[in-house]
Amino acid sequence: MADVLFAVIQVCMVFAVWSYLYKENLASRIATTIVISISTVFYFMSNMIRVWDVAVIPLTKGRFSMIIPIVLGLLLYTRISKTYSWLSAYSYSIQLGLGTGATLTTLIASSITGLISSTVLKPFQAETTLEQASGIILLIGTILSLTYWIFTKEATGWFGWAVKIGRLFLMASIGMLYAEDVLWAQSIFVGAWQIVIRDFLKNIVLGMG
Amino acid sequence: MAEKSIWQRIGTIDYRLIYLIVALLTAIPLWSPIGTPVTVGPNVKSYADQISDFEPGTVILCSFSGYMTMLPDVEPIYLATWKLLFERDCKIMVLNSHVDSPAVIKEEFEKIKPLENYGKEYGVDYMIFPYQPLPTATEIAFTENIRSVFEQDFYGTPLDDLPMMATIQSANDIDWYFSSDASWGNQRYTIPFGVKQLCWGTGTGLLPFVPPYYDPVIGPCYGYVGGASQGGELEKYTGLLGEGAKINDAKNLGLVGLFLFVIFGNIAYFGEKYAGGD
Amino acid sequence: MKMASSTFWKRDLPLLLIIICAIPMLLWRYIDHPVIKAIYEEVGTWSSIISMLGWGLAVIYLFQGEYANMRQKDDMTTKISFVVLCAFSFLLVANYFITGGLYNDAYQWWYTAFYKSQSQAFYGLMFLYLCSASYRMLRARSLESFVLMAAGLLYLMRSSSMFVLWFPWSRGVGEWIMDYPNKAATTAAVISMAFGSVLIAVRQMIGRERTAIEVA
Amino acid sequence: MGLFYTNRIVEFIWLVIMFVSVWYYIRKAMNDEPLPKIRTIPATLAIEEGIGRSLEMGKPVHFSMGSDGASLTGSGMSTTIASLGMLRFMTKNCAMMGVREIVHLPSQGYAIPLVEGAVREGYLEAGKPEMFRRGDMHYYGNLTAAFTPGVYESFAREGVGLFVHAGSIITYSFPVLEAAKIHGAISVGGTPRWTATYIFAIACDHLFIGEELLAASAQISGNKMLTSGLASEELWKYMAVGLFIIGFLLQAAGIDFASLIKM
Repeated sequence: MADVLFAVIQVCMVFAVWSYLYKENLASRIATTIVISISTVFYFMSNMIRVWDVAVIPLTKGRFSMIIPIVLGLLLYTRISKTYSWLSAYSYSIQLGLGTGATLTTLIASSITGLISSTVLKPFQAETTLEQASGIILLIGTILSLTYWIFTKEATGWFGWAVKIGRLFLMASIGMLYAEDVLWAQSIFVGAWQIVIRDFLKNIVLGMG
Repeated sequence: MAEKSIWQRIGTIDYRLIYLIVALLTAIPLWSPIGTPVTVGPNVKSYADQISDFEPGTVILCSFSGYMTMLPDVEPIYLATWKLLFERDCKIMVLNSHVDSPAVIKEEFEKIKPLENYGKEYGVDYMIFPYQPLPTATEIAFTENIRSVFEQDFYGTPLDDLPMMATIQSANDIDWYFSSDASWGNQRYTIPFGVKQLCWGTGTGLLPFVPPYYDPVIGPCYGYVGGASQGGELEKYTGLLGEGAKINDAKNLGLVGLFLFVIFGNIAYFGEKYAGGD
Repeated sequence: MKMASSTFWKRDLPLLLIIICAIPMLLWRYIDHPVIKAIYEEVGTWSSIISMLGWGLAVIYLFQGEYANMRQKDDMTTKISFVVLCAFSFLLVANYFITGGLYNDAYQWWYTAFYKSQSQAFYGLMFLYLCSASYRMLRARSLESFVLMAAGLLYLMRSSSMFVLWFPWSRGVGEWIMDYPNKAATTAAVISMAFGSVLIAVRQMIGRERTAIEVA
Repeated sequence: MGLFYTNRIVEFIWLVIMFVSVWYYIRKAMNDEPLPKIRTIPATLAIEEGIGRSLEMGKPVHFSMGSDGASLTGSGMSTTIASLGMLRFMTKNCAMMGVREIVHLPSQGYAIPLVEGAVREGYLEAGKPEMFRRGDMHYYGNLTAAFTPGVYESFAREGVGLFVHAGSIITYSFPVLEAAKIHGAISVGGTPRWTATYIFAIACDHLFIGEELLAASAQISGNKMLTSGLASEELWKYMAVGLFIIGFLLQAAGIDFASLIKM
């Protein structure tokens, strides 16, 4: 019985959302509201339970340093008050400070020097002429693509051509990103159809499961 | 009002018709599969081969970001990878990186049955961390000392009570890191600790970020599999068949529909440009 | 005098705190000292705890916004929507106390039945939107749009076993686009983005990035 | 055991150059010395035009930094700060022209006060703090599947003249941009998140490609201190191009460039 109810709820939710393609309606609105409440409350509770485990319980057991993040977290709620909202700036400062320092630790090695070195090496690692030529295209393409993000020089003359060719590389990548997302969205679409066809029609209605 | 030319009509098909045709093309094979053969790509082979070459005792940290919405896209990859990993003699730690992930992983392990099918015991061969968001600073603390962030596992057992954790203290003790993100997500492990990376379940547009970091010989990313179609390829290559191969047909026919409409759009554009409004 | 003191507490001290927190975090990369590591181990989790605690604000904003919306508009749909919001939120909280956890089967039954199907159905729609947008936008109007379209379609062909069966060359071409032109553009994008990130981080560390503090 | 890691020297030199160059250009800006001129980024002009158009049409302007576009750590942090700058600029312009602005909040609860603060500051700069209405800040929970229909519904209910969608945006936002188009709005947007750039290329009237968003935010602020940062960033880009070329030549000459750069 629970399986039947489960499949029915699922299929109702799917069609409530898809009815949206026709126009916005009460069913689609309710489906959305249910998900808003589920996602917010579930995430909130999950986080609060975790705060209890990693901060409050250790605090009660004598790890007094945990009072600092708890107070800083609570200070965020001063935003609700007009008079004391400036206190939340301390929470943000500490968050930003920790984030800034931590971000800088690996960014240069991974995303700057690491990428420059792997791009430069590519033509030299090639085993065939095609791979070697492709490696050189990669190197030139990277330099030309980078010119697109140079803002202090007007894109005219030779630099204009460099930017134009660089843009073609960017467009090829954007095209690929688009295709990748089509594939991803299609998988999810198939998943939704599975709920209707496999889980509901075949398993429940026709009893083929 | 001037009547529309043939080109204009081809170029302005009602979007609802497009929705209907593509939706039907996707749904038909789900009812009755066609059975298109799957060909396996080089990156999928490289990914599976790397896992097959794992030495006994290899320590793996799996950053598991599976959540319910994206499961149709990546679950075939996850399931095939779990099976591959459980066939080896590895120590697996699972780091949940999405609020849904603990529920998903519980369900996946119930399907796989590590103890019954592979003789792998919780706490001895694999373990799961609880879900906690890990901002960069927290993640670095985790790499320096796992216990500074997690004192207990997902079930509330202290880490020190899990036999497999006796020798695992920090990222220095981790050999391989599995993650969906090759660019930002891997830095804290690959750069300071030289942990090798494999990318799995790289959906939602993360796949194009892999090539700058991917090299099957020098890394840091040694292999990747992303998207449902590659899930099917992984299943075929490893012989661990599942849902990935089944939904292949639906994906194929849906794409045929999309291609047809793009061709129509271009015929309309060039027809109007060169043949005018006739 | 009072004004100056107020500026110190409201603007200068927060800026100073950013610098004080950021420096040891960064030094961890360059200095091999147990004190720096100990700082990370202690302070690292703070970041996570602060952001987790902040999620309560989301709940406040959600209910406040929906309530204001209901008061503002006098239509039945908004009222029903508000009632559903309250009812489901209550149900989820009550369910936790009844079933004793968030990840047990009883709790997850509710969560999965509603949330999984809705979200998959919704994201699935994106495929249909992408199909209609492809039809409308993927037209070879210029060299750039041709390149975008060709790269996209070739990559789709490479990823579909049916197309690979019909056009076996598409696999190699698709892989090549992914491994070279895409890699070139992605590498450049990542490098320039990294520069942007470093710039903001450096500005914060020398106390010259005020955007977030001014608005906080 | 030494105090310093000796295999991170090149990386450390980069970092020092970055700090020094930022400091150098900040000093120049403080002394009112001329800075390199930044080319106009076309999409920034479209924002002002769009606000004017919304005024003529009597429709509100909508802003969103994405459903989870307010990260305060990692690579998303710089984007969050750039988006806040853009929001502040937009709010100021809307307030001066008397156009209503609706903001669709990101899911991160802890970041909501920052977004609200940017809006308040914008109204304050325009001298119209009373225009701030919390009812015009909409929150949709922690899921894009809820965010997108929420924004969609808001477009249908309130109307939309201009939609600015800029921040650390993920590809799920595509339907939102489609909706703006359906409701007759001008859409301007972009993200430094490379994977999501295509949605703007396909669905936006004016777009910021990649890091252009960060530059645009500095440019529209009109703040010399912010544009000085861009000048130092340009220097790093030239350095990177130089390293690509030098690295290639060294490697061709048989010198191991990879080892040199990882020193």
